[in-house]
Order: sequence, then C-alpha cells, then structure tokens
Amino acid sequence: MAWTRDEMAARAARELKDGFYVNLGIGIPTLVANYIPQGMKVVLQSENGMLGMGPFPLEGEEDPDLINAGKQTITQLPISSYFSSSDSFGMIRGGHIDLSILGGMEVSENGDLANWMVPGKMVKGMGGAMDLVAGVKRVVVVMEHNSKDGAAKFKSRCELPLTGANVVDMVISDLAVFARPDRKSPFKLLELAPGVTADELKSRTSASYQV
Amino acid sequence: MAWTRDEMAARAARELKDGFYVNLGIGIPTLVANYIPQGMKVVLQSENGMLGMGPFPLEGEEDPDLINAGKQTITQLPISSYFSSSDSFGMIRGGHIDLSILGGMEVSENGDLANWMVPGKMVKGMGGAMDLVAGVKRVVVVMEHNSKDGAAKFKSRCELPLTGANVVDMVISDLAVFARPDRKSPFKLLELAPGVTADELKSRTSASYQV
Amino acid sequence: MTGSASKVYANAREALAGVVRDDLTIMSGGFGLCGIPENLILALRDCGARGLTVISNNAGVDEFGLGLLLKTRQIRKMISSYVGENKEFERQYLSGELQLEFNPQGTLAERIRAGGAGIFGFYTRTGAGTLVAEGKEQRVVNGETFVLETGLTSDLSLVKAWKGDTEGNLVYRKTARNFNPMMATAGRVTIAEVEELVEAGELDPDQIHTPGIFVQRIFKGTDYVKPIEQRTVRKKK
Amino acid sequence: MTGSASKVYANAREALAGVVRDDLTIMSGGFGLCGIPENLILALRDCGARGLTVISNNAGVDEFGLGLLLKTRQIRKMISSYVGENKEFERQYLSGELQLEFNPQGTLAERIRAGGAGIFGFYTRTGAGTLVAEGKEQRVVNGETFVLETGLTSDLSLVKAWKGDTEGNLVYRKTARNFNPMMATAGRVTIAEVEELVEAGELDPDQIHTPGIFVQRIFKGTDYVKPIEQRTVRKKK
Repeated sequence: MAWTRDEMAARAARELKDGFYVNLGIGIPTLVANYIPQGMKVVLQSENGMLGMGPFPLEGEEDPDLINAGKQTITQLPISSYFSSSDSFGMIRGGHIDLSILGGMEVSENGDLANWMVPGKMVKGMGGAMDLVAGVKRVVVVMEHNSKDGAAKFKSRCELPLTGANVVDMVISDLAVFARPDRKSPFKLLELAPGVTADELKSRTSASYQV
Repeated sequence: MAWTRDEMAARAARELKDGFYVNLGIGIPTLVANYIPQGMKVVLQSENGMLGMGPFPLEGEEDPDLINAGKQTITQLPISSYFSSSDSFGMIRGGHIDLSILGGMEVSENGDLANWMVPGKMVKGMGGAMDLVAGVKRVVVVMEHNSKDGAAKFKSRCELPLTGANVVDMVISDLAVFARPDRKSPFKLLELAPGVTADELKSRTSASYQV
Repeated sequence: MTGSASKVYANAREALAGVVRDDLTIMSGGFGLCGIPENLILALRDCGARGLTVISNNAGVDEFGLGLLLKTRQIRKMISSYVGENKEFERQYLSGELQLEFNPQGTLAERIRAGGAGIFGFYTRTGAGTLVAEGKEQRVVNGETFVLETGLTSDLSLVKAWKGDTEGNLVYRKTARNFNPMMATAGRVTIAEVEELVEAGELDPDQIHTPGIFVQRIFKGTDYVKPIEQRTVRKKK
Repeated sequence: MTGSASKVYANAREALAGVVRDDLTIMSGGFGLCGIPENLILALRDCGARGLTVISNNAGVDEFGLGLLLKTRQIRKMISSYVGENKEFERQYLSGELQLEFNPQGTLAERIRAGGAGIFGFYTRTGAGTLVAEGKEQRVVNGETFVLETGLTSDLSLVKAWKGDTEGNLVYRKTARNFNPMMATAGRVTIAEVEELVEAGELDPDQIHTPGIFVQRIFKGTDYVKPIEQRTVRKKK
C-alpha cells in the first residue's frame, strides 16, 4: 500500500536534525513542517527573505507584508529575522542551509533533478529551485513514484530540462526511499512502503539502484 | 606665490556641486570639508561605512564606535546612515559617489595615479584608495607640485606602483590646476597660483599638458 | 540625478515626470504582490510608455501589479524568475508578443546587486548543467562547475518601502523587503514610494536598509491595496 | 556546527574551546580598533594557537587588537588592506617572519561577502592596471578592464556586535559594523561577542543585521576598552 502524501511528509521529517536550518518547497514538502518532532528545534527559511518562519496566521491576523515563498500568509516567531533577496540567496548559495526538501518531476540515477519545465507547455519559471539545489548542503526530493500515465519518475536519466545536475541526496516517493551517502555514490533502496514488493518497485522504476 | 594647503583645499571645494555625494581622502582633502559653500548641500561618505559624516565631536563627546576612514572621531547628522564595508564599497565601486578628492605621490599625463607605495620602503597598504579611484565618477588629486627633493610629481609617466590607471580627472597642486573633460583627453592647464609663471610651471612639471 | 532640490515629490505621476520614455529598462521591486510599488505601476500605466523591458521577480496577476502593464501591452520583455500567476502573460508569451528571460531567483537577485555594486560579473554554481548555463562562460574549480552571470542595471528602478525620509533613506517591513534594496542600488534613477514619509533624522541611522544616496526621488504612496495571493490561515486550537 | 544545544557560551575562552587549533585561517572583524572582537583576540592569544592566517582589514596596534597576536608570533600571514599603525608588524614583515597579502579594501570586503554567499569569484575594475592585478585573470569589456577576484572563507570568524540574542541574531552600532557582517557569513564557524546579550524576540526582526544562521557561538563580552586611535575634536563655538 503506497504511502499517502502525509506519510511521505512524515518520512521526510525524519531527515530533520535538531538545530537544522531548513528550506521546504511547495506541495508535500510544506507538510513536513507538521511533522517536526516535539522538542526538536528546526528553523525554517523562506527564500523570499525570512528565517524563522512561523505557522499560518489565525483568521483575521493575515499580514500582506508577511508571506512565504509560496505566497501564503505566514507569521513570525521570536527567533525570526528578515533580509533582502540577495542576502537570502547568499545564505542559500553559500551553503548555510542544512537541508532542502522539494518536489520533483524526474530524478535520475546520478542525482539530476528536473522539476521546473515541460517543453511544449507554458513555463512558469524556476523560481528559487535552481539556487536551492545548487547551494543547500543536502537535497531531499519528495515525489510520486510514477506520473499519472504510469511512467517512472526515478529514471536512468532525466528527459525534462534539469533544475540541477547531480544534486539529489535522497528520493522519497509513495513507494520507497532511496538515498546515497555522497554525490559520487549510486542510490540505494532504504525502505519500501508497506505491501510494496521489491519486484513491483523495480518494475515501476527506470533508475538503477542498489538494494 | 604657491598656494597654501588651505588654499588648495578651498580650490578643490570649488569642484563640489549642490547635492553631491563626496568621499574625501586623508590630509589636505579632509580640509575640503571646511570650504563647502554656505547653503550648498554636500553629503560626505566615509568608506568604513557611513553616509552623512558630521564634524569632529566636541571634547568629551567622542564615540569610539564612530570614526571616519582616517580613524578620527566624528559625529552623525540627521541625514546619516551606517552600513557594512561591502555595502560601502558597493556604493563606491558602483559609481554612486559623485566625487573623490584624494592625495597623490605621482600623477601621469595620461591620468595614472600612484599614492600607495614606495618600493624599498615599508608598505602600509592601499586601504580603499584603489576602490575609490576605480569606482567614483570623478577623481580630483590634491598634492604638492614637487617632492621635497624638487622632483616633478605630475609627470610623463608614474614611476611608483599605480593606484589606478587612467583614473584622474583633475590635479590641484600648490602651483596650478590641470583638468581634462574626459579620460580620453589630455590635461589642460586651467589656473596658475599667483606669481607662478607659465615657464616656471613648465620647468617644474614633467607631464605634457595643454595651455 | 543629484541636486539638493528636494527629492520629495507629491505623487507617483510627478515622480515619474521627465524620467520615463519608451523602450526603457525598468526594475520593479516586490515578490509576488508583496512589496510592489503599487502607485508607480499605476502611474507608469497611465503615462503610456511602451516597449519597456521590465526586470522583476514576478509579473503580477491579471488585475494587479505588472499585470496591468501587460494588459496595455507596454511591456516588450520581462526578466523574471517565476511568472505563474498571470494568464495574460501566458497568452502574450505564447503568441510571441512578449519576450521572456528566466533567471534563477538567486541569480537574478545577485545580478541586480552586482549591477548596483559595480561588479561586471560573478561565478555561481546555480544553473550549472542546465539550460540556464547554455551560451554562458563556465569554469570548473575542484570538480565543481561555475557559470558566469553578469550584472544588471536599469534606466529606472521603482521600489516600495515602508518608511522613508526626505533624504531618501528607506526602511522596509517584513518580507516586503525582498528585491527592493538591490533594485534601489541598480537604477540610474531610483524612485521610492513609501507608506510613511518622515523628516531626515527620524529614522535610526543604524537601521536604514537603503541609504539615501541610492534614491533620487521619493513620495508618499496612497490607497495601498496589498492583495494577498494565497490567504492561508490556521484554526484556533 | 548546528545543534539546538544553546549557542550561548559563558566567555571568550569557552567559546573558543574545541574550535581553535594551529594553522587555522581566522577572520577578525573591525576597522582599525573600531568594532574589533576584543575579548576573542585576548582569548586567542591566551590559548596559544600558532601559524594562523588572519584576514582582517587592519592589524591592530602594538599594544591592542591583533597587535597582541603579532607580539606572541601566533600569526604567520595577514590578509589586509592597511597595516600602518603597527611597528611590530613592520619589523616582522621586513625580517620575513610574517607573510602579508594586501587587498584593496573594497575588494577584501567583497571577497569575504562572496565567500559567504557561495560566489566563486567576481570581476571588478578595482586594481586593474596595478600590482594587485598581476597574475590574475582579467577581461576587457567595452574598453574597461576587470580583474577576477575570488571568494574568501575562514575556518573561524570572530566578530563583534553591539547586541545579540540567544538565537545568534546580531545588531551592530554605527561604524563599528564595518567588516563584521560579511565575516560572520564566511566562517565555517562564527563566534560573536556582544556588549548586550538578550533573549530571542527582544530584537526587532526587521532590524537584525546578521541573522542567527551565521552565528554558531555567542557570548557577552566584558571589559571593553575601545581605544580611539585618532581622538579628534572641534572647539565649541
């Protein structure tokens, strides 16, 4: 039985460590904030210029000057600070963020990530995704294992234009978790969702991986 | 009769314009602040991180956290702002300062400036001088016309290591003022100190200049 | 653009007078609809300048922000990182009426900072191995590839701050800061609109985000709408 | 160097414990004697680490600041823009005991910012046609020559702020800010000493100069001397 979106987010949250500075992408990655273990301190960075992102505001307390990178209204915390976009991406590019969790369209077996454009479709832009994968120390991609038409999204090589080359450290799908110790190593299967067999996973994956 | 240091500073002050942002070097250039015409607004930048530098403090009001680039105690004004060294030199390098007035050891007829080191002597460092001459829109050098041994300081070419190549727009010495309309043009003699003859000037200058 | 003639203008229209013409390159601050120069965008629409190249992280929405200038076809080209919220943008782009250059958001921010700080170009890891690097110089250092990106400047930068003083010193509020500080440094002329305009001396000089040297004109904006694109709330527990 | 174990240390000695060893590259904030990490420099002297490369705009004076580490011969190399106030420096340099690399002040500041911001290198006009450009890549754009300068990082950055909170957020005061903010970003480990240490939440988040992410250790300094190098006053009129 495949993991739900929330289960995937909860699994991604297990990659958090006490004291981490973390950037969460839009979609399932945003849900990771709900699974930060009690007592663990994790500081969320929002690339539009904030460190120490708080929860969504209560109704009536929305502040249009206070949004996250998904343009959602948020709140500040006692630890928060604000800064410019260039300072924010200096922080990202300079390797000061410990972990980036973001969505993907395709990940290749050598760690390439594609998540920003589909040729022939309207392209909305890469936003900060290329900066995040190029700058953050560790990159975890959370995505459905297969696309709607059943095609593998963890594949031998990406067909879509890349967001970054050799930038992914871990893939969490609804079927399995793959990771590698460094960016010179191949991915290894770490976990299978309950009821998913190794053979089924293999048949739904085009990437090579160690088991 | 050669101009005094104060007369040279006063002459340099005539290059100020209303609304200018100006950086003044150490020595005679510092005196220029005393000759800003009444009613003219000139904002002084200090490259260690301040815009809107005020006068020296009254005795007893010195603040060790408030110094200029010459490490002298200064004061702030209602218009002042503070910033980091990288922001300060972004301001300088980015061409936002209208005028830099600084001292020189040698200026060449093609506008090279040498004012930071004498080979064989202890070198103290260039500080911000190279950044200023490379970044500020207009550079005025104020210096004695001849060195103590009588050698010309405005010369055909600099013998000392350069601070910047083709960066000087005007030379104000104790004997004369030379300027050029742009950095492709030769210098032209604009003014002679009282009692200094054109021939005397020529004999004490090794640079070519238009008269 | 210096001159101790006051930097203070009555409103957006007067602040734009004499500095806008067709075919300019204009930077416009903001992230999404947060921290955008609302008054200046409206005045820019009303002045009718055309053929503009606009550098802005986003392109507004159909009925607000830079979307208004797309509607009137005043924009020839956008340099942005993300333009997902705008149908008219999509239509003009797909029909070839609008040119578009995408930059990674951090690269865009850094290019603008570089332009303002007199840096010709810089080497970044961002975009290496992607379409963004195509046609650009690259260098490999210790096995890592860096892409050369160049500085950006504008003829006119339009920024929005929270407070400003008569000297042009600016203070931003929360995440409305975003691209505004860099854009202020990169304009040959920079116009700032502020929610509160105070006398010089009222802002703490240690707390000024944009020193007045970067701002040639300033005015107090009015009728701020500040639309929220994704109003998201939590339940009271 | 993350970990929610508190960032707060009792004093300079404890803050340095476990992160200092011989041959490190250390950045030390300040301009002249203004805004220097007085407590950390003393503790660094007392811990005896040798063979240090120190990146700092200046080298202190004989009896204060980095001059103290020169006296004890703990510094092997200085990267600075101006070192004019220090006789012991001069002696060691002329005798060949001390290595020295001069950078133009703005280039030094920008190299440190680049190091902290993940920029491999940048092209600047500063130093073109001078000794500073020798041996460096250069490029000519529209007749102007630009020099390639590379980013600088440190093993350990020592910074001084006015106020800081338990989260590591820092606020500087007046011209004591100078090189401290960039150095805070460029250290693999950054230690901040502050005159006033407050609880998180007491500093205005819009007014924080250095976000806490850049600071791994923080402590309240004591016994600040803050010598003035050039006490200059005007007469009461």
